[in-house]
Amino acid sequence: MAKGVKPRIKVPKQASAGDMITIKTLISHKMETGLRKDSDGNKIPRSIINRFTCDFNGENVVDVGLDPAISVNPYFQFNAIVPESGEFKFTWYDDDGSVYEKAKKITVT
Amino acid sequence: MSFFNKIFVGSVLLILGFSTVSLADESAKLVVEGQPMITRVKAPSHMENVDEIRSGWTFRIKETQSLQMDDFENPGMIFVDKGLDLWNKVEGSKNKACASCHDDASEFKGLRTVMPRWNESANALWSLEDHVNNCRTEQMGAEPLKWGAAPMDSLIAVISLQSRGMPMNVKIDGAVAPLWEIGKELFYTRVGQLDMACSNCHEDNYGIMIRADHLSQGQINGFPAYRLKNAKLNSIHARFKGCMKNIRATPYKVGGDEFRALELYVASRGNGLSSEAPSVRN
Amino acid sequence: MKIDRRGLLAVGGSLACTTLVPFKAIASETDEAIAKFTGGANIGTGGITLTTPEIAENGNTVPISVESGKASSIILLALGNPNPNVATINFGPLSGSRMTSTRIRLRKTQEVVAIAKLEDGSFTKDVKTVKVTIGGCGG
Amino acid sequence: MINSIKNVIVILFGLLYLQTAHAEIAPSEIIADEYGAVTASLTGVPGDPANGRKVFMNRKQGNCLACHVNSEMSEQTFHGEVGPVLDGVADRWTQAEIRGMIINSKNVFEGTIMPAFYKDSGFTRTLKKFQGKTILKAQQVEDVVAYLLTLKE
Repeated sequence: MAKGVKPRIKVPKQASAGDMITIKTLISHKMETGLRKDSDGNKIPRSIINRFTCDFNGENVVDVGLDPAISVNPYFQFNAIVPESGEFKFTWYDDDGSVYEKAKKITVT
Repeated sequence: MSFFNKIFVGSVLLILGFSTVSLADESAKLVVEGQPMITRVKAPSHMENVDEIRSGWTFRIKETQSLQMDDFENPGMIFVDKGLDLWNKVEGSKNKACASCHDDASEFKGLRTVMPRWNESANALWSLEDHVNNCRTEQMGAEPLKWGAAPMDSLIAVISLQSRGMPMNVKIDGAVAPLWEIGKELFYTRVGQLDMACSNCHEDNYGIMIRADHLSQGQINGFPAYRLKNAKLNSIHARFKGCMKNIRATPYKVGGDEFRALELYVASRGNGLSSEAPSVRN
Repeated sequence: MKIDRRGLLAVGGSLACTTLVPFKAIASETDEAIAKFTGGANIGTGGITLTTPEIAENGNTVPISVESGKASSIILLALGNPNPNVATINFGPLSGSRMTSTRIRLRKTQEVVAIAKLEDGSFTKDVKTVKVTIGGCGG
Repeated sequence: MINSIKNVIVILFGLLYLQTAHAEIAPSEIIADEYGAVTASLTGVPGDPANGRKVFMNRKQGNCLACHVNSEMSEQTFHGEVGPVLDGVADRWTQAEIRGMIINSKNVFEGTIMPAFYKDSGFTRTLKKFQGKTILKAQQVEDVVAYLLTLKE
């Protein structure tokens, strides 16, 4: 697992059924592009988050493929429709095989 | 054409044309998580050449400005999170964490605004870094943290955040007065192959463009600051060091006497501006 | 020796030549990325809005957002980067309005392109130029 | 034999002559008038405006664009505003004045922020790798002077 990786999520705690809500996500990650060289002139190997997904109660909200042009600490904002109370699941996939997950509950009234 | 005419023609050209796009929204108001910040205020009376002091935030473009208005958008808050982890981490021979004595850091509300300040028992000018390391070595029995490195800057961000919005209020008289004079002298001393002083850019030329950089007043009320340039928190001394290298000068030592004095003087030039740490800068 | 603007243009021209090769390589990579996404279908305009700053204060972190009401997926490309691919966003059944905001890296002043695949299978795009700033201190 | 030695000597003297003719004027040997103008070329080699243009924009060399608007270079984005606009600079200043300003503008404008581009001593705390060095080489100064002399309105 890459060092210092920490996901942050912003989801409203509650919403009305069928409401569209805004979700913000950010994960601390160096997003090494694979293009840089170290002080000895050797290429620093690529190490990025290459995929990010958000699901709600098992159904997909967004599924994003990331390339090295995404900035350090990848940030995504998007919208979701919440038909009922449940749980958002966020997943980040690292080049090194690590998978980072975070869940957030929401109450729909 | 006389010498003065030549100067005159040059100035008219400068006023008339080709000026680059002003990138900043200089009149914008900074409100962070609903809390208004003082970003423009009358300069402290000790400043002879500046009428109004302005936060570095006012010199940034609106996209950069907006990053600081919402704690989720602010990448500096990632480091506050990391700092909180460190805050709660038990270390050292006495098996203590910062939190063992200080709970959640809220007791340090206001501390950032008066730093650096004279420490009577140490008989020295202290920066926030000294408070952190004194606790670590004396209370925790832990190793001191490196000045300007990520763990230190993250902890300082946690402590500084407690004072967010409060006006800077650094004391410049009494025991620190001679050090303040040294800092002032450094601010106006030209150094390096480019032969520039802090004042050349940050007092004589703030508000205009040096290539695509919008020159600020060099205020430090937002430090530690997350910079887009290096995507991490930057300490006050690390920023001084970077500026000195840019003008091809040998930097003073981070945590050394010269930068401590300069920190005191520059901090005092921001008295009245809100503490913004962790701010977002270019 | 005197030099006139024509002479200087010639200098500019030769500079352009030296950059032609990598530019071509990127152009074909862009074509490839687009072809992979569209399968060679025509790309229209309208129905998609790419929002970028006109000037990016720092190329390391350029906030952008894209919205296309009926998109099922969107690709983002930065034509002046060493590799034009930026991201591919697939919208699932529970996505709300088809929009996303993110932060991207731009090596220099360049065009950013967003292409959306709409639910009816057609494609549409929007293009924005972002000027990336150059720091003052040479170091 | 004697003849060939003679020839060698003539050639040697010839080379020496060429070298002295093109010897650079060291920063310490600059002669500026009371307004800071410098009449003599630093190298004796005519400046190359095309190279001067490159030096002007190069951030590790002149980096002049950091502080000066120059519409002849409008293909370059982001011109700085710290110094005066350089359009028509050749109409306002002589070659000697321009050379003097680049060599050490503080001789021309007291207290200016503009660095001295051909000065190698008298600085404080210069980074080791720049110690004893000038920002621009003598010929680069001449090249920039030649380029600026093309900026007429």
